[in-house]
Amino acid sequence: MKTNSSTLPSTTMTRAKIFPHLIFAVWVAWLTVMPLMADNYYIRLATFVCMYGSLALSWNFIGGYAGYPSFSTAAFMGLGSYAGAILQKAGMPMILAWVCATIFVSLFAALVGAAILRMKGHYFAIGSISMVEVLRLIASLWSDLTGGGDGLNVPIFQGGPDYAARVFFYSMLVVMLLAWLTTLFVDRSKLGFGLRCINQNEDAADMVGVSVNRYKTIAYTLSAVYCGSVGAIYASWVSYIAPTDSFGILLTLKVPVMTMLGGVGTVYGPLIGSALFVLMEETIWAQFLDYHQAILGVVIVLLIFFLPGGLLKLDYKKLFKRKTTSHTQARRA
Amino acid sequence: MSKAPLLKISGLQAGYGDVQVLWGIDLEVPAGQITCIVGSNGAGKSTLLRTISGLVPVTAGNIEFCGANMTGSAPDAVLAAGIAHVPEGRRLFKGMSIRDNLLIGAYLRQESRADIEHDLEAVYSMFPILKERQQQDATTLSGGEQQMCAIGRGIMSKPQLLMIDELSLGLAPRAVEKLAESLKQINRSGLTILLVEQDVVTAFELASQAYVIETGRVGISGETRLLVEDPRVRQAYMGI
Amino acid sequence: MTLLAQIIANGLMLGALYACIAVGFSLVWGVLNVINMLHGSFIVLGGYLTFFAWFHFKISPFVSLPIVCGLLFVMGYFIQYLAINRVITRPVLTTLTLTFGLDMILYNFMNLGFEATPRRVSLDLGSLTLGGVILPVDRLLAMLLAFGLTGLLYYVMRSSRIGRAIVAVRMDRDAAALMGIRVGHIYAMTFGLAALMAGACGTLMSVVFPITTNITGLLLGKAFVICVIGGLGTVPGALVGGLALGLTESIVGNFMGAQYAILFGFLIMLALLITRPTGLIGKKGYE
Amino acid sequence: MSTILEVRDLSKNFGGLHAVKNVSFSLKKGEIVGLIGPNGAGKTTLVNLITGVLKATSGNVIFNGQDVTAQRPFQAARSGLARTFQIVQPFPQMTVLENVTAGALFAAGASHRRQAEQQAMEHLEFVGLAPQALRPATSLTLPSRKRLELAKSLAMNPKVLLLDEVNAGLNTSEIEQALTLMRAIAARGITIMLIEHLMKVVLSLSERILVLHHGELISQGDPQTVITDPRVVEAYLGSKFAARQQGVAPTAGVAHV
Repeated sequence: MKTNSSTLPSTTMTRAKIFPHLIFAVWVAWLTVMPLMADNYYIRLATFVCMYGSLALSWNFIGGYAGYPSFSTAAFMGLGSYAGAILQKAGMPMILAWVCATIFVSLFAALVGAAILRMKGHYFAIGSISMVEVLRLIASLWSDLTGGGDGLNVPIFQGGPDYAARVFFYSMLVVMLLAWLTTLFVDRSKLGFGLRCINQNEDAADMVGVSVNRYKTIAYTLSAVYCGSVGAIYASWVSYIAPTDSFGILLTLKVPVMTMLGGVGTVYGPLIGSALFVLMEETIWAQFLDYHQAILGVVIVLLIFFLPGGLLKLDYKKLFKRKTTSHTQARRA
Repeated sequence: MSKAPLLKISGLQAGYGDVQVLWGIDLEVPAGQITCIVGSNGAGKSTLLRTISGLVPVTAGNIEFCGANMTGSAPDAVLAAGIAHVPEGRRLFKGMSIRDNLLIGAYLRQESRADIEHDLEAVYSMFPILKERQQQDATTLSGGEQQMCAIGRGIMSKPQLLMIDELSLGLAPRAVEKLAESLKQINRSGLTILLVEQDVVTAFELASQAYVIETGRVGISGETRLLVEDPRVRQAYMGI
Repeated sequence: MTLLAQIIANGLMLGALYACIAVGFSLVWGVLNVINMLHGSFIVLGGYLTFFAWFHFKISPFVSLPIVCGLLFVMGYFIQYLAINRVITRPVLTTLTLTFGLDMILYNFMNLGFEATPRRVSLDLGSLTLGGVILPVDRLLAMLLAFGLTGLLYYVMRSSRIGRAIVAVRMDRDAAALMGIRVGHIYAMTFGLAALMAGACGTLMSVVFPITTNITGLLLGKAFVICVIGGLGTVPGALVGGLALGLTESIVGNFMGAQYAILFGFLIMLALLITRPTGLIGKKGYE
Repeated sequence: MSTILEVRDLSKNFGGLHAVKNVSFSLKKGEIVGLIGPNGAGKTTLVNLITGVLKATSGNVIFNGQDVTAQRPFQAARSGLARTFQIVQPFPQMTVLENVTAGALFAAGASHRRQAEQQAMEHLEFVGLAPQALRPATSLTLPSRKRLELAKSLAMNPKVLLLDEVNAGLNTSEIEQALTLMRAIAARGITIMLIEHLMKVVLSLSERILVLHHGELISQGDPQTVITDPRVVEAYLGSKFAARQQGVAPTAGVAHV
């Protein structure tokens, strides 16, 4: 899990540091303006881009910075959906329901985190995948609360399809920006540094004074916060949720893959990876309906073989200097 | 060294990824003798053995064994050609008994069960402790006993050349003395030995010929009885 | 009283199949350190091949068993040799994602080739009753074969040359290479053996349950639970874990319903993961 | 001098195997004590027990007047009990400076990263690694990696420093440099326990020596009495070393074994 470029955060923001933020600002500006001119298809696509952007940024806290490959994304998102839907059915106004759902999921992650983070490596992966299954089973069994197997209807958002599309788009955009801000803060803070130490050598981090369990639980909780809000917003957006698709294994595996495509443990890797992945999936789906899953599988396999570090951490310098390396070594001998 | 050397290395370069460790090693191991390689840790001693046995890829130069070119061969081809490698830190197989650890040394050998059992008895006679505790898990042995088992495992493949990486690391002086005796006995029975050793006193007492490796290249080399008097060696490596 | 005996009998018959489900997965996890997301699809593929051999060519499942085993072994060998070996030393996120990608490909083609309608080999072999306990013959045969196959694998692992080589590679890759063991080949053999066991399990299951591509996730979940309960990378571990889960699901399923049974299995696993992540008899050592 | 660290019959067994058996000793402020014993005698286990990496089966550890037996490693680190690793454990993808900054930031509790980096640079100068500050930690040779470990533990401004085989693998001239460095550290009032199986280092630096064998403390005292103690000679040193001892005064250059 490579550390990102800013090793010594010099006080003056050198040109290389500002450049990525500039591009991101331009991109966000374009996104905010886009709904005024685009039709609902593109707004829907942009909503998904922001949604997966938030999920990927969230996963990055635990999977990228701390190096614990969590597969709980679907659990947090599904929990957010159900919490939001149930609260809204009980009459709570939509935005308030979203906020409460986010808080509930965050508390859940903080509690579960302490237990699940005792596991390491493969056991942690299995533990977090199984949590998705457990929640799916509970959702389908506890029918009087969750409507069981036949799912739950969420009160339809008043105001017509166009207005609704825009409201849900801007909500997802806001969540993505919050997740981005949190990532910026963590990346520069003592927490971020400590998580990177844990990622590279947990025992050495413990010996150097990092309070390992507390930091890991914080990262795990952070990875749940925005998944909860995304889940709640998604439930109101599609207005019908059911256990099998709220707690799907496919989502919980796709989000880490998106982050890997962009660059794990970086600020902009998750955003680039998720945007590319969503756009690619959309085009594949449109062209090859029968084979879209196989093609996606091939893409994942190729990503693993040829782009392990992700786009952002591809060492472009090394790529271009490939020809000269043997030359320099010979000279140095 | 009139006869052709058993092992001949010329201009060998190797490393891990883009970190190069060996910068051109030239070395010859005469048949029937004990040759030792000394030098501080991180100089490339272990990397040299791992490159000969095929664990580390060769980037330049070549390796000749009994006249045949071995450069870049896979570990199983190197072992089949007759070079056994007792790795640094012994690395016996946990969860396997001492007996199974020794038997897996003969993994490549096609001979009959009887021949292999015969060789096993030979190892047991050299290291009786191994016979007493042969059913125990190999990793419950003490440091010195583990080294005996690792050497035994190397011999079980009936090599022509036995390479041993760090005989004395982490062992009490008493254990090192006993192991040195056994190695002399093994060498007298006709097995050529290439010993990588960080403790120069032990190495020079055992070997007839020595190479001093510094940062990936051979510095001083020659017969040990001459090198013992060489002021450069005494000061840098023997602290006398 | 016979109700309890019936539940236990069902539990054992189910447990034997579960052991078969888990033993291949446990081997790949224990020896290769890889979480194999393809495992569920291998089982279903074995089931489909058996069904179509029986349906179209009237080949009895017990005849097609060795054929399925051979096919799955070759398939497993090359998937490992050509694909997974390239990233075998990478962390769990990379290898798990790779097998997930491969599974998406296999799953897609199975869906297209076989459609998802459930299919089952129905050999009306009737059933025996032993002291009030009804034992359908097909389930009984499936159980016996499952135990037989698991026992055969245990024997191969413990006393054959390949078995010792697999254990050596598992304990120390480099040291095994120095013994002349071709590590890449042994990894491929291990993955092939695991695919073989999965295929065989698919054959046996097709006689007992309807086979459909929708249950690949369910089978994978079972393999997780059994491996954690019984302990990683050991054949006895898979056996104990499989029987434990089979009995639990049979008892809980009988009184509270199938979904509660599955939930119960996961909850036991999570509890164990937190307290004893190496499982009931998870020894760090042999086979 | 008041005692800074006291160990009272500390024991640890791993299922029947007694790795450490009722070990008791104490360290005075500013003292340099050597802990020797063959590999597998339990030296590293003892260090792991004192620093909380392993939970003791029985007995306790009193540090600075507090019972820290059940402390986790990061609490021990923050209270001033630092150790180096026998197998060097840098943060692989971080630079030399970041590795040392980690110590200053977390254990020594520097308020923010800039301040921690200043302190880290001072420690790097002290051990002579300042020129490689921005190089990746993995690019260092073994001797400089050992100095990195030293710098990292100094950055944690420790009261007691447990140096676990920090000289293993160094040749004689490299050990010479390490000795001068350790004398300089001791001069700053830091109590040092030197865990070694290289006699030369232990003899020329320690005021007191503890000998561990099969998890038990078989001898304790000043260097001269310890290396002539028959039990130590029989269990650990081997007759050849003892013979060489008689001929040569201990403080002169002794061929390390």
